Amino acid sequence: MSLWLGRVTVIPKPSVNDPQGLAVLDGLHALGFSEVEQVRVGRHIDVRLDAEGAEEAEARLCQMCETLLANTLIESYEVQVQPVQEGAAV
Amino acid sequence: MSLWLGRVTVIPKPSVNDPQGLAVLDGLHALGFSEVEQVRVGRHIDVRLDAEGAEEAEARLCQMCETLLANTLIESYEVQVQPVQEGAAV
Amino acid sequence: MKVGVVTFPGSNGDTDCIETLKLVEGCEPQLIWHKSTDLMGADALILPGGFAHGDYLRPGSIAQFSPVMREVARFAASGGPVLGICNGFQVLTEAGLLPGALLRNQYILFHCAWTHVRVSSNRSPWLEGVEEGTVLRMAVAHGQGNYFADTETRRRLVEQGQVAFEYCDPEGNTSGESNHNGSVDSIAGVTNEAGNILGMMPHPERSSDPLLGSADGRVLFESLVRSMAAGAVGR
Amino acid sequence: MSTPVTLTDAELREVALSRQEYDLGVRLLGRETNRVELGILGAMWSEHCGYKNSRPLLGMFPTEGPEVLQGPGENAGAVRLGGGLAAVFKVESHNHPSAIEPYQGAATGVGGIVRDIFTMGARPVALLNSLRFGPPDEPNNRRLLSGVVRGVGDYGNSLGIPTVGGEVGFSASYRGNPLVNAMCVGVAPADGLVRGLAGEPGNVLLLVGADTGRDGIHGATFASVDDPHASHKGVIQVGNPFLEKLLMEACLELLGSPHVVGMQDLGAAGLTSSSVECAGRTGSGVDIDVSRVSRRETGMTPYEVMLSESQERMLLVVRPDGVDAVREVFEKWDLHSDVIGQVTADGTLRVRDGVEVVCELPIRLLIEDVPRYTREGKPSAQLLERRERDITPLAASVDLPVEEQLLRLLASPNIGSKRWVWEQYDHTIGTSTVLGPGSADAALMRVRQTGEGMAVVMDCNSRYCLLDPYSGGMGAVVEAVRNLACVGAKPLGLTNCLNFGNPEKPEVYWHLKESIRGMSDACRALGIPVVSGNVSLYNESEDEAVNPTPVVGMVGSLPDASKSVGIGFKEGSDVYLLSGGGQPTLGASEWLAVLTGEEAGMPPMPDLDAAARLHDVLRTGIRDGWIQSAHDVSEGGLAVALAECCIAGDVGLATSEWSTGADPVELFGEGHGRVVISVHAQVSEEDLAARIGDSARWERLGRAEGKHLMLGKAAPIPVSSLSEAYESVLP
Ligand SMILES: Nc1ncnc2c1ncn2[C@@H]1O[C@H](COP(=O)(O)OP(=O)(O)O)[C@@H](O)[C@H]1O
Ligand SMILES: [Mg+2]
Repeated sequence: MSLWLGRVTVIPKPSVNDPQGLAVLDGLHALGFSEVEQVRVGRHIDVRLDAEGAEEAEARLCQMCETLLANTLIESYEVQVQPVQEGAAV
Repeated sequence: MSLWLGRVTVIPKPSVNDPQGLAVLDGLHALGFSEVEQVRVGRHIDVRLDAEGAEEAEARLCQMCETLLANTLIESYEVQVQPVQEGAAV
Repeated sequence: MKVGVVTFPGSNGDTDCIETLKLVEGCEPQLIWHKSTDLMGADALILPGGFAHGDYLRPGSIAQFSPVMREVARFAASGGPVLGICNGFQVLTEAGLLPGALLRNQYILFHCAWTHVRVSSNRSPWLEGVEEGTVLRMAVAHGQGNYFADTETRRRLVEQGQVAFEYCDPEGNTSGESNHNGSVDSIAGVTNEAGNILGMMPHPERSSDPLLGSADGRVLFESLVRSMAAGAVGR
Repeated sequence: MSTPVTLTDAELREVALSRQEYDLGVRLLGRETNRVELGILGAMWSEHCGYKNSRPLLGMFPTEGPEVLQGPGENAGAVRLGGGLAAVFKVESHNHPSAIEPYQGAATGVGGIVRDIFTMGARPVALLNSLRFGPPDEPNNRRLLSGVVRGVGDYGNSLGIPTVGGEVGFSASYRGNPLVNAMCVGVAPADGLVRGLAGEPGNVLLLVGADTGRDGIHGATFASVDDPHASHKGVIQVGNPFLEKLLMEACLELLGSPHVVGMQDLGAAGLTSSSVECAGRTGSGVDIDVSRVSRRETGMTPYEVMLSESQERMLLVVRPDGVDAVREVFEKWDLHSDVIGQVTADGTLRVRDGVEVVCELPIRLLIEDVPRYTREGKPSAQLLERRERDITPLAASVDLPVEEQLLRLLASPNIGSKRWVWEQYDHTIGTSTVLGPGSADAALMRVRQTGEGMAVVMDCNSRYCLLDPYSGGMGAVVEAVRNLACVGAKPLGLTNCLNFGNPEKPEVYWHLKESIRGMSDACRALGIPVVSGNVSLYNESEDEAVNPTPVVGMVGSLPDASKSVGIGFKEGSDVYLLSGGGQPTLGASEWLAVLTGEEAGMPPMPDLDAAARLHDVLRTGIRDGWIQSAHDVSEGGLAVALAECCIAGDVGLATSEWSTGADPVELFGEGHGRVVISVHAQVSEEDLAARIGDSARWERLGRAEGKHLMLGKAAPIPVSSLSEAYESVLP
């Protein structure tokens, strides 16, 4: 068993409207970032977990997304896994 | 000018209290994901913007983080940039 | 008739439901702890408003796995009447007991105000005998009440009479202005196919006393008592 | 214990002690302190915990009365309601944290004041807030405003406590140093109040709630120096309202438990001040082992653990044989608790880290021996010039039609609608809000157990206090009482938050002292006890003090919550102006500030006897039902008051016999003794004269009808235009 860091990204699906994204877009425009075309706001979740290997860690993270971390009706998710160096803080 | 996708990750700094992370950790444990040690919850923001090149895009995104997207007193951010294929949706 | 009101950690409308139900003839309200798997003989259930588990991650996302929810699902499957108010509605959609999802309000901010809703379909024990088209004045207070469902689901909802409430003006007309949180098709409340599960963002329990601004919300509880008395609800 | 050290000025400054203060501490202690002791001494002797500058002045307040159940000195004050209940309330500031991080600063401010209330064994039933910012047209002030409002809202909303009232004001003096004062009101059984007591030696200290992190270390000291940005070093506190909700429910579930001796929340200076206060109140000592405190982070020192201001923590003092039973209740709510020490008999704060003793200080050194300063106060020549200035020529320079003047005032930041703010606050949760924000001069709650009405309000006109702190302090009290009277309630008790600049400056000290004197005199004359409060000094930016802002919070009652009125005119009723003492003036008025840009002249002086009689008329008329609405004339004068009554009632005002000219003093002057009422049409003028007697002067203004406000001879203004201007200010 070793320690892994799962980096989970959850983003609203394209067909779902994203009020926060629109608000941030307006905010950026108001601040003069006129080059911005579109913004979508989702969640990022860092999960430190024990697993036998990267594959197992990834599989478990996907289960976590399906059950809790994402609402797959309206959101899609991506999972990345990396090993944690002993003693490193998240 | 061409179109870029900035993928911005905003995460509470290590010593900052993260109530969301604590609640999600408890939730995962209750669901039987006992291998999880720590969770930190942040935001993920996808920004589509026009820029001369990847470097310019990245520099602008960092400015956006400093002014609006992140609260640098309590959060740290990471920025990744990738080119957008014509016609692709975010 | 026993009405069980579930307390999740972070629920804050549970007491309001209990106090309001005490005023409705024929109702005997009782609290049910979220860790309980015993519904204590309840004839109907209410999932109240609040911020279960802080609403962290997504509203209702963690509460859907509370031990009591398995019993709620079983109770609902046998036809028992279930009402989800505000956060309770969010829990029901997260648990998949009602269609759709509740997104952040269109203008992002938490919004507490008096609104009007129109009864679009009364196909529910909670609305039995309430004439369709009736306009009710009700309190709303939420940050994530922006109802979303895809086009196909919405078509089905309308066809099957599952849209219980729509935001409207005092005359009963829907418009962008009366749709304060940006819900699709101004939807303020929906039922499951059978009609026994109702989820709504407005607060009938806060709209049941004229001294506090409106007594219109009482019709839900009175309808429930009527339909239970008539034996119209299976268990 | 580690060996003594000789300290540099910088090290002393970090704990906000002067060299003299440190020397005094060493003399009293009979030895030098170690680092841990130094931090603890600095925190307890800070202005924030020790009230070095303010305590002598606070002695002016009357604090006793037949209805007082708990005066100052506990976590909150309490007064008697009907039916064996008590109203428990206090106000608290979170100005400095909000300047740094508006959302979290405001949120944790609400968290702190709510803990003060449930610590007393009261269920919180209402929140209010008093906010001040720089001009709203500057982006930074808007950022602060929107962050603070979201923070106040999210935290209170999550807890399920309605936020029902408060005030929002703007002035350039708050640029860089906004004021965020939160007030909480709870209801408890009158004979079941809980206190922060340590009790018998051997009692166990139980720390409950959040794990301890490095948050807000030096918070207490950082609130006691004048540059928050420069002095702030600790980690920003992030609030967890969910955890607080669990703590609140668990603590309230423990009410009446024979095992619980005392409860104390952890606020400024964390574990240090909470344990020292508990011990101090019963003359005991405490022995704490910091190694037993659950941490959020590794490597924390005893110093950090003792001074951390991590939120959502409570200290319980429990009888030794009841610890398991008490912990069981917390476990039900999924709350973690640690036994961290015990009460001792020796009057000492002893801190250990495992076996090593790292601090040993007498409790009395930390509480009673705090240095006290009495200073000389003096207004500046410039201020005196400003208030003695003849404003008549200035007023005469305003050359706009009356309608235009009124619309400008309605659309100005201090007067305009705050709907955008209070719609972010859940004000209907709790099914007890009879009169919520925007509908009345005070918020009115129905006490669930008895049906009694409990009215609550916060008030302060800081421009008045700037130009004349004595009458300004009085005015804040009188206006709060008048607001209560306008819903039909009589006052029971007062809490306050004294927001001032650096008291070491003579003018600031003068403001502080004179404001307190004015408040005290008004409280004595009107029979209102001061039962709790908070002091926030060193509110400055760029060396400029904020306007003196002694915010008054007041709680009142009326026997039947349903016999109350709001401000909105009732269609078809007759509208009268009631006057009880004091002349309206344009000095220090909103009209002068908005239309000429000048804040000058002498503010109005209250006539306390006349005010008391006027308030009696209001309460009687509302109770008996012939007064159908009431609204006091304050900022913006009579014209603004009338406009607000029209907007709230959605009806116009037709004036026939009222033939005012365009005299700005009459229309826009401010004073302390006027109220606009609408009276049931069946009550004739003779009848009204008989009911009022010589308790107040009255004048009929017209009838509430139609869709226009007619201000005497001025052109009629559509109520819709008034509304539009009024709602145009925020966001
Ligand atoms: N302006 C004031 N008027 C009356 N009492 C005050 C005032 N300021 C503080 N107090 C009282 O002094 C005590 C200590 O206040 P404070 O340090 O704010 O308490 P806490 O530890 O709850 O933050 C409280 O009992 C409070 O009511
Ligand atoms: Mg306290």
